[in-house]
Amino acid sequence: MSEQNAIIKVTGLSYRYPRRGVVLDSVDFALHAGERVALTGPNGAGKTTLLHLLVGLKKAKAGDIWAFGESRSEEKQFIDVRARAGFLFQDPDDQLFCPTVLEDVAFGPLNLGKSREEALKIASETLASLGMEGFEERITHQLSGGEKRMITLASVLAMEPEVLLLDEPSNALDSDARQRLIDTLLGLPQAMIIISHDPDFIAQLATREVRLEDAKLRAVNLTEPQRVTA
Amino acid sequence: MSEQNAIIKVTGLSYRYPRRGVVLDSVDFALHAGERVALTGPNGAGKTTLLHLLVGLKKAKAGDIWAFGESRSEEKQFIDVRARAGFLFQDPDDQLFCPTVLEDVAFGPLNLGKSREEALKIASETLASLGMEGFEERITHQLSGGEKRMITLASVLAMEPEVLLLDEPSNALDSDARQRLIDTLLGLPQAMIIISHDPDFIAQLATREVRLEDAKLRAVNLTEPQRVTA
Amino acid sequence: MHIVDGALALPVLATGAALTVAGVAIGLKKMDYDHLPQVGVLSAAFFIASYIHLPIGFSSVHLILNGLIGLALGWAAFPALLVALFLQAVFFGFGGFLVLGVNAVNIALPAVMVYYLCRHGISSPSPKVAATWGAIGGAGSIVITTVMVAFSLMLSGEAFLLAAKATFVAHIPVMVVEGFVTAAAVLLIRKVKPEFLGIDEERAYG
Amino acid sequence: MPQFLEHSGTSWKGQKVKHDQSLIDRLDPRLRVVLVTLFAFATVLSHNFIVLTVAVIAGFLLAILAQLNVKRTLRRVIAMDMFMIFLIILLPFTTPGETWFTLFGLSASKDGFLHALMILLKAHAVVLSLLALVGTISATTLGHALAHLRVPDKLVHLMLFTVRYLEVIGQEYKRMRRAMQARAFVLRTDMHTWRSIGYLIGMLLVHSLERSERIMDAMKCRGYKGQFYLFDDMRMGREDYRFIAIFVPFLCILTGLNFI
Ligand SMILES: Nc1ncnc2c1ncn2[C@@H]1O[C@H](COP(=O)(O)OP(=O)(O)OP(=O)(O)O)[C@@H](O)[C@H]1O
Ligand SMILES: Nc1ncnc2c1ncn2[C@@H]1O[C@H](COP(=O)(O)OP(=O)(O)OP(=O)(O)O)[C@@H](O)[C@H]1O
Ligand SMILES: [Mg+2]
Ligand SMILES: [Mg+2]
Repeated sequence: MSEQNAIIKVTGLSYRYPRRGVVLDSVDFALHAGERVALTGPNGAGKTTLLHLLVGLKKAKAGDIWAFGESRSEEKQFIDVRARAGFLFQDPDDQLFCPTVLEDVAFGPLNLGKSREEALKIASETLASLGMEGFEERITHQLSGGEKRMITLASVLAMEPEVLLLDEPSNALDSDARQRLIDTLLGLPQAMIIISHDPDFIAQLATREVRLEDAKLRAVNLTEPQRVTA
Repeated sequence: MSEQNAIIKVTGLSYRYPRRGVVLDSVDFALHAGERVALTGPNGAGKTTLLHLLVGLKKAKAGDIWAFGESRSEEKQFIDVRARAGFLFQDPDDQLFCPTVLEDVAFGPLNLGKSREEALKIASETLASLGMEGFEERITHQLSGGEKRMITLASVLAMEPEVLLLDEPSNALDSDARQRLIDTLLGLPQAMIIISHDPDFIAQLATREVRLEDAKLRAVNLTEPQRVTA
Repeated sequence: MHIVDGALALPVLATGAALTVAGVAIGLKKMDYDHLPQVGVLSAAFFIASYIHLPIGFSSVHLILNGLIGLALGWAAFPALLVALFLQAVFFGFGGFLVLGVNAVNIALPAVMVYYLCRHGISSPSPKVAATWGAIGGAGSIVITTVMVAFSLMLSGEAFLLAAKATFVAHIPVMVVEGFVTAAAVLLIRKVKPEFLGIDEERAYG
Repeated sequence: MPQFLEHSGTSWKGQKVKHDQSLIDRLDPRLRVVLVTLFAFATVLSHNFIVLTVAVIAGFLLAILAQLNVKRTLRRVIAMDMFMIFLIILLPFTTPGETWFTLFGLSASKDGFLHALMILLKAHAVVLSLLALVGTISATTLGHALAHLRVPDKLVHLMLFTVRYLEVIGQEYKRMRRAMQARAFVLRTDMHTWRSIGYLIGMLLVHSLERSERIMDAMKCRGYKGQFYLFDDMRMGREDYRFIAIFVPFLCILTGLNFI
């Protein structure tokens, strides 16, 4: 049933919160190799919730999820999805919990069964590739907002994910940090889903836009030519 | 020594964090009636810190603060400042602490010595004036980002402050909520200081811009004509 | 670790209550109003920690963390832990009501002892030494707590002797886990926010 | 405690235990605290099976009167039973006395069995009455009731802060836990797990502490001067006196039964 070249594909996905009611109503979506899909929609539409469902952090009430060529429905099956999809959280503070930058970036590789030496090596290399060398021993908690964002991105990339799920990556960044983030993302080969409220950010990055509103997901026509940059 | 018509005025204000070092180095600043001053600067420059100093939530290492015609240096003197200045925090989650919206908005008036009936009446009226009627009984922490922002604004306005200090009020808002916020702020008579990383937001609101960088505060020349709207 | 109502003899209950009242009185005296948020956070953390389960082989244990709380609070651990235990008893039926005094002293007294024993060690300039003292504090507080629980039972009747011994044996894995977890937490906090553990900044940074 | 009970506490926000509105809710919170304390004393200090049986029945009645949510209450009572099951099973075999039956060559005494039964009755009577009378008060109201009952002001404020931060910490914990999961973290029995959980707890404390400081700041900005305001008054009403008129004589009878 799964499309041949879709990395992630969902059909009929629904979710409701106890008191809030339905936030996702039978949503269909597919992410293909090389795409950078912008996921937009008003506050509280359920964008973050959708990403959480994709990696099994919340359990869908109905619908099917295929990821990396297999159907996924149980916690066990999602462990593999999480190892292969890099999830950048909306709030970097939630994501950083090791004392130093290096340890935090090495946390993912360690969970994937790498030895300590290997994990630290991967971590240093990833930091270097993002132009963040010299931050290894910095205390995560004392970084500025922009630096935190870059470090969480490094810690996601260190797991060598096959796809990226980015939840409002440009929030609270100043203009320099924002541009650095855009350049980095444009240089990455992975397919990605990007949630954002920033039209210019989306215009520079996305190859395609979908909008979540009233619990329904629909495609947006990108009329402006500059939106397709890749 | 204090200027006649400055509502808030600081001279030689300095601050340092234990491990971070100096964030404010002998800063001078004055806010006059009717002004909407944009406070900009890179992440971690010390913008939030500056606002905290103005209302005495942190104690300046050096420098003088005048507010509402009096010199302020001790905790006792700042209690009055906080009652007359409305402070909107960077993170609305920090600011909403009552279970329901109505209770939260009524919290300030209660502290100002209003009776329960009066406080609840003021709260309902303020909510209505912001177009948020019907939210009275909603649970605060289940609101979406945009709704939280508007409620925190209501809870600040319910205290009928003489000046507003707004820390990144447009963060994480969708475009509708952002426009509603701009319209609301443009309609308010109070003088205000607005921290923001959003150039367009500043352009629509501010009458003047100051930039904090490398611990120094300097005025920015607003060349574009549309920046002066008031 | 919580003992339920009805198991202990009256003198044990009375002694526990008296010790707790004394401990809480000292704790309240050493704690000023500005300190309340910090103490409240740790009290809440203790509450939450008892819901964190870690696997041990085929079974699982939940964290207690009284060592860490003692290291951060000293005598203020008494009121903090009493409040957490009270809330658990009243709203979740965890532990009993009249044994609250005994339960509180069993958990809070080791916390205070660990504070005096390890406070110096965890502020050592060497992270290894600090971690070791953290581990001693974490494991040690559980050892003392378990011994005290065993004693409370034994003093209430000969028949509890076996149960008391069994309690001790059953908690050996908890001691190991708490040791490691507390050591890691201490390492993190002294890097990130040393003032939280009352560690002098200059010392922690050499 | 068994795994299935996990997390019921991390999402607790200081609201009263979920239940339908009942007669008990209309009683003065101070009265409820006092009565439950007296009841606990009467129960725990008794060694009489008739008294204890009546007490357990009274506990059940109170739970019904308070319209406690059955499933939730059952889960809590079972959780308590898990705590003492060990004690109860061992008692018959460790108490000396006439042999009642033997199991795997161990002899169980009747005295021990009776002792175990007594503990069971006492624990259940107290926990049921506690959940019914006090567990149905919201934590903030309970704090105020305790303040009226002369519990030191600092301790009451501490309790109110604790309740407020329970929510902050519980949410922060869940978010960070989820972020760890998203990076392929699975709980195992090894050093890596323990170190990571230690870091998690350390960071949780630091985050929560800083957030608590910011909340405090926000409260100060809105004129908070160290006093919590409550939207409820405590006054003894006619229903309270009626309840006293039934409950206090009942306690007297319960105590009296010990001596016949
Ligand atoms: N744990 C929860 N319980 C109840 N409602 C919730 C919970 N978490 C989220 N919600 C609600 O579900 C809706 C969707 O939330 P979600 O975080 O997915 O929105 P979002 O699209 O990411 O919004 P934003 O742009 O503000 O980040 C919101 O209305 C929110 O209030
Ligand atoms: N409690 C603290 N201890 C040590 N350093 C701190 C503390 N609070 C803030 N800092 C540091 O002080 C600097 C200024 O912080 P502040 O929050 O004022 O920045 P900001 O200009 O508001 O930045 P942003 O645009 O990211 O909100 C930052 O580098 C920050 O890391
Ligand atoms: Mg979101
Ligand atoms: Mg800021």
